[in-house]
Amino acid sequence: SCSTSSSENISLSGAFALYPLAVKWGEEYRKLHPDTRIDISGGGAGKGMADALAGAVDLGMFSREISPAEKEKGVWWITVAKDAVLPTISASNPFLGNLQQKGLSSTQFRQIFITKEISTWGQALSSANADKINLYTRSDAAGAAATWAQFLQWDAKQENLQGIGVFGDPGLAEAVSKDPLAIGFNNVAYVYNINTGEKRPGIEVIPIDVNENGRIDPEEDFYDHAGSLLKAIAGGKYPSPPARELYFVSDGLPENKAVLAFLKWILTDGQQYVKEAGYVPVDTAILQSELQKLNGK
Amino acid sequence: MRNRKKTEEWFFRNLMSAVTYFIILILLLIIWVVFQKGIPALSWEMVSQTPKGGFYFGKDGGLLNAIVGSLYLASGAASLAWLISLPTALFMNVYLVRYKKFLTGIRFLLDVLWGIPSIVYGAFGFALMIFFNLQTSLLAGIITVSLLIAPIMIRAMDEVLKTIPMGLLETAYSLGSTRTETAFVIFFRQALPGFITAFLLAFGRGIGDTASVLFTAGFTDYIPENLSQPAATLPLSIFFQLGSPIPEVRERAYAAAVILTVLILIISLAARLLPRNFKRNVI
Amino acid sequence: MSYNLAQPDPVISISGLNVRSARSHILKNISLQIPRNKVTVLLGPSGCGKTTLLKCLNKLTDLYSELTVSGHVYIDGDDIINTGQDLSAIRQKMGLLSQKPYPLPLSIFRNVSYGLKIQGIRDKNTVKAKVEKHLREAGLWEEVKDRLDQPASRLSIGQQQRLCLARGLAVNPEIILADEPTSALDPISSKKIEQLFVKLKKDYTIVLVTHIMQQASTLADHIVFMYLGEVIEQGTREDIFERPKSPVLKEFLATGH
Amino acid sequence: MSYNLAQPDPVISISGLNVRSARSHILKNISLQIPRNKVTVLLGPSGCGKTTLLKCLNKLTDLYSELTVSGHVYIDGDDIINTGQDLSAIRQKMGLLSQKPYPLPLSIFRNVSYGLKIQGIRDKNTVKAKVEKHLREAGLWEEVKDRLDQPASRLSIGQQQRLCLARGLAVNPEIILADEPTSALDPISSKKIEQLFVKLKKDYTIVLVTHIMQQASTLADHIVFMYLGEVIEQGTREDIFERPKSPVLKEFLATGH
Amino acid sequence: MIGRQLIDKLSSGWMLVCTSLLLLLPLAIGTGLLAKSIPVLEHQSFFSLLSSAQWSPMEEKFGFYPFIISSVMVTVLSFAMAGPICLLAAIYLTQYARPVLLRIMHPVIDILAGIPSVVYGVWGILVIVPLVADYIAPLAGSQLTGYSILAGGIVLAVMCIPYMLNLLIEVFRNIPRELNEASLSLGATRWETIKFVLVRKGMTGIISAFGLGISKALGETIAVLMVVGNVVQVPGNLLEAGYPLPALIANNYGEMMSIPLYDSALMLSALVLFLIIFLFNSLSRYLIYKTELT
Ligand SMILES: Nc1ncnc2c1ncn2[C@@H]1O[C@H](COP(=O)(O)OP(=O)(O)OP(=O)(O)O)[C@@H](O)[C@H]1O
Ligand SMILES: Nc1ncnc2c1ncn2[C@@H]1O[C@H](COP(=O)(O)OP(=O)(O)OP(=O)(O)O)[C@@H](O)[C@H]1O
Ligand SMILES: [Mg+2]
Ligand SMILES: [Mg+2]
Ligand SMILES: O=P([O-])([O-])[O-]
Repeated sequence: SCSTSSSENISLSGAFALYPLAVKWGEEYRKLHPDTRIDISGGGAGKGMADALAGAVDLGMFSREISPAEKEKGVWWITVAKDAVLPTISASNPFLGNLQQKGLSSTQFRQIFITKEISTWGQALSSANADKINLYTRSDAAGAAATWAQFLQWDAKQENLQGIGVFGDPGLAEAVSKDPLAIGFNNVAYVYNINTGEKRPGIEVIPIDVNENGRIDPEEDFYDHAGSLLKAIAGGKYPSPPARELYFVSDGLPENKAVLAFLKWILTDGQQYVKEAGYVPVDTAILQSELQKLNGK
Repeated sequence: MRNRKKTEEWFFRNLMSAVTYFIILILLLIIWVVFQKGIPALSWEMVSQTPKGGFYFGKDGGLLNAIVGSLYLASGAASLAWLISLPTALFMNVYLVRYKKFLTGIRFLLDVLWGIPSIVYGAFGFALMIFFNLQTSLLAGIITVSLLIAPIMIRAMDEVLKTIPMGLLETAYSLGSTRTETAFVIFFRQALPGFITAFLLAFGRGIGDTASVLFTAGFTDYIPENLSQPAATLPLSIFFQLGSPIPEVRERAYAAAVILTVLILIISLAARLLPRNFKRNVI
Repeated sequence: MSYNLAQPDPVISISGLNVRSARSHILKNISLQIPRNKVTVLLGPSGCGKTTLLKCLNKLTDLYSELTVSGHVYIDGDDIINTGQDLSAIRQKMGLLSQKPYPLPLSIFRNVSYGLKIQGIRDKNTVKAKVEKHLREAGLWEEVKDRLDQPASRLSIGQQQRLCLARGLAVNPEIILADEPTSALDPISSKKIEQLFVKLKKDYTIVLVTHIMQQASTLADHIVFMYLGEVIEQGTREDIFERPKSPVLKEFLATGH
Repeated sequence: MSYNLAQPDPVISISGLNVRSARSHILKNISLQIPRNKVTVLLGPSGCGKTTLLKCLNKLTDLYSELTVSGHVYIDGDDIINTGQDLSAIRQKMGLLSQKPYPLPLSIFRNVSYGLKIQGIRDKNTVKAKVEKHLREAGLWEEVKDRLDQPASRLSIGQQQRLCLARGLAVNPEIILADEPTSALDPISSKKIEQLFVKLKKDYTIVLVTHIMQQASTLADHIVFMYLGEVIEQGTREDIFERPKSPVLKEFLATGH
Repeated sequence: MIGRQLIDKLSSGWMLVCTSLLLLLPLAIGTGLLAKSIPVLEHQSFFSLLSSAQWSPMEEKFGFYPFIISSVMVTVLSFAMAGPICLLAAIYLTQYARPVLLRIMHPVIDILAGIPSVVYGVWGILVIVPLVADYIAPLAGSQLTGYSILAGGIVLAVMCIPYMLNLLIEVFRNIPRELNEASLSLGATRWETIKFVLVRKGMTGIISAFGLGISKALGETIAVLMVVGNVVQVPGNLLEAGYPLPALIANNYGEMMSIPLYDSALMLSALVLFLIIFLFNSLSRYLIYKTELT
């Protein structure tokens, strides 16, 4: 299928979310295989998918759930990294303490983001406060938004999320941190500085009340530091969704040996660079099954 | 009577100057925001190196790929657009002068093309690429951007050619010139300064456009070595780095904006100053 | 009105020429013979169609979509109005000196050599010699010989007018069409151009439009008086100035300077 | 050169007027008196600065940022060059008829009524009467009375020239500045305008630029001869035409018609 | 001699080809977009696509009404701000100001026309959105986020200024100075001359410049979408969020082009935009034609 590329040439295109990580992988891989040229270009997840299916590139970088229509076209995919979406508020939110104690459950989030049954902070926290909740979402079609919607309601899509649409992750983070009454959601890397593990200034996380008992139990409390959060994601204590997988896609199993070798390296040695990019490495169990896929199983 | 007139004149004169300075103020404010955010992140490394691994995590490297890519793309597109625009504009003003209605129609279509958003050109270019089985490449970007700027160029050239007096056309013909000679020797020379301005302004427009190259030229860390490789551009580099989670990387986006602004400034000054050297013979 | 000049071999022969615009009939059924190697002067009040008639001789009316031209104009026997032929060759036969001078956007030298280039004459020395010759003919050589490479646009209007004449002569025309060549000029420059015409008339057929009676009477061999798009009267200088027939012409002459 | 016309009450008095552009000195230290209710003719070769001088009288030089003007121009005693005063009132005193007619982008009627509107005259009947009166004065009424609402740009050049004159008369000026008003006109139209000037000269002060000697000699009470930005000679018709002193003027007159 | 004729034929051919190519471009873009819109047109009638307000692409329900209305609102608003401002400034710069100011203005205008729209978007978020949220919204008595039609309109107005101003300056510069002289010498003040003569003379140019400015505003994408709020709703007032057509395309095209019906719907929205621009240009041509007659 990838007849257009020579065996020593690998081309990728697609989601900007994966571009920096792919560049890093490409560079590290070339240190080991200097005769391989890796062309990586951005353009968006759909572009990556379209290019991959048209055979214009070897691999598409893909950052959202693959839709049934896309699956019908016979796309092949492989998980290369994980990410998680976190509900966020401003650090100057007046109810911050209360929120961190009680957390919000997925039902409550649904009532806030989808049905709008909850529209004031009082309703969310069972108090009399009448301050409105300022709701923000992503305007650009985003994996984060789709995953967040799926977490709130299994069949919901990005288009079901209400609120002001802001372009891009940083835009959303900025809008939320500036507005004390805001609520939004962000990918991990936009909430935590991965190098230090600290939260970025101005932004806070609303802990998810997974067992819906109305408070945050110790085992639900891992948001202080990126390290503990990533562990919780990898260990499944943080629910999935809103944790999600990032893929490379292609038009059927790649035939090009160089591409297969590159993918294999990503799934093994390549995983050490994932954290640096602000993503979560794939769990060992999944890695194993993905490696199987490379062998055509 | 006199008094009312004076008051009116005074009022409007001050209103107009206030509005003008207000515009200048806003414009300077924008430029200031860009520079103030961009200068701190600007360094020699930014303009002299391509991104190294981890550049997008705030590590070493520069924007050379985007600077060179932008220059390649804009000069390629401006040249290609020139090849289409020049004959068209001359054709309109030498061959079609007597078909006023037809000319009105052409100018109408040009205005329509002018108004089509660049993202639609981008989508159209992408569809063409798929159709001709082209890959994301410098060439595809050049073609798309040239389609986008050709109407701008033609319009600017047309404005210049329109002002050439009928008498010059009559003179050329009465000396026995063919239409080609009239177009390329006489009209071309007369309008050359205007053409240069049109070229450079279209070049500036091409270098600043994001949406049309997003799907056609791609984005890559390499400097393209031939037309079939993808190329990065400054606007896309700005767009893309602004989406980074890492604040230092977002700072660099502003540095890229400063570089772009300076490039455009150079082009603009050239567009206004260069033609003077070609004004010698213009009647 | 359809009176024909007894002329054995007219260069230009016009018959039944009509020019119409959407709202008016500019030239009405003109029939006329222009004699060879003579000066024919077109006379008539402003707006009577003199410039339009000149443009028909050259078929420059092509450029104006709002004008419809019908009838016949024979140049040396070829009907240029109804031809599919190469007009650029026919236009080379005629030098046009327009009401306002239009120098080409080139240097003084190249303005004159332009016509030679078109004719395919490229030999440097020939070109140089010819440029000098025609500039001398136009009485401009002394004034510009030291600055031939300067833009023609820097010349004064009078000089431009003479440059355009030299340029027209350089294509080696048979006919010179001159449309009020002195209207924008001061008396000194006017005089120079008039003297030139006297000299040129030996070798060229000249059609001259002018408002200045004195110019007409100095230069004309044959005078055509037009009024509201029609040729009212034509004849020799004496016919027109001393024995005018129609009342309009009489009035026109009475008020003329 | 600083010879003063013995004139009890000049309308315009110019002293030490200089106009410079970046590269040249266009008017050089001009001092001049324009007598009341007389026709003053400015004579001189093309490019000598006549038009520029006229523009100074009106301070239209304001519009040309490339020109620097210094010196004094007194209109009825007010120095307009160095005034902070309301120029529009002073300009209303002077009707300008420019070398090429520029009709306003309005209908024929509104071109003439424009000045009235500016003066605040709005009464329909008054305006109508005045428009008719001035169009008659300019000899245009008969030709346009049926199409007053048509755009002025559709008139022929000669008609436009007369329209501009009517427009200028309508503001009730004291002074008329006319810059070669007949250069584009046929003898009949020229004659009409000349006759009009003869009539107007009773009530108005007229400053006229012309290249036509005969016009100058018919109309002028006072003639000013300019050369390369300087006033070389001035005097009555007889002084200039019959007793010219400077060699340049003699040569100029010798070649003139 | 034969050579000259041959060259003439060849170059005429080349010119004709280029001109036809360009004239075919709108047609090609139009039919290209139409061809790609066919799936969604088969799925839902054109009329219901235009008039429906429900936008649920994943449920395959497409309604463009809110987007069209938002586009119109943002465009009209930005034009209402930028149009008069540019006109006044162009007059000032050409008629009153010293030439130096105009000479400084040109590079400034070029820079602003060349700055990518992302940068305007960032500027809008930094300056305009807070301005609307903190100062303008409270005036209207509401507590809002600032992401609104108003913010979009303001940013768009600023972006249109360089284009319109540039064209308008040219219009006024090309009016012969003698016309100015004629009016002034009749005793009109500068302002009367401008009001009665120059604006009238330049009317076709002004309409044309406004037309191009509005086209530009209609089609502008990134900067607007960064500040306009992107809520699929018919905005009740200027302080509410809206979602213009170009933003719809830009937000989703790169991400969703691999889902056929979604892709088709986005292409249809581009087609609708194209049609609006086409109609709009026809209107401005008609106005020009009308003013040329008088
Ligand atoms: N392109 C045109 N469209 C419509 N009418 C025209 C056109 N050209 C000339 N006319 C009209 O034809 C008539 C004759 O014009 P022409 O220029 O031939 O006059 P003319 O005799 O040369 O006058 P003048 O002495 O003023 O130059 C005029 O009434 C003019 O308005
Ligand atoms: N705005 C200007 N900038 C620079 N030079 C100018 C300007 N206006 C006029 N001049 C120059 O000043 C000189 C006098 O020009 P002016 O128009 O007054 O001449 P004129 O006597 O009216 O000539 P003509 O009889 O040809 O109309 C000319 O050399 C001209 O080139
Ligand atoms: Mg004529
Ligand atoms: Mg003059
Ligand atoms: O698709 P995103 O990674 O930008 O949420």
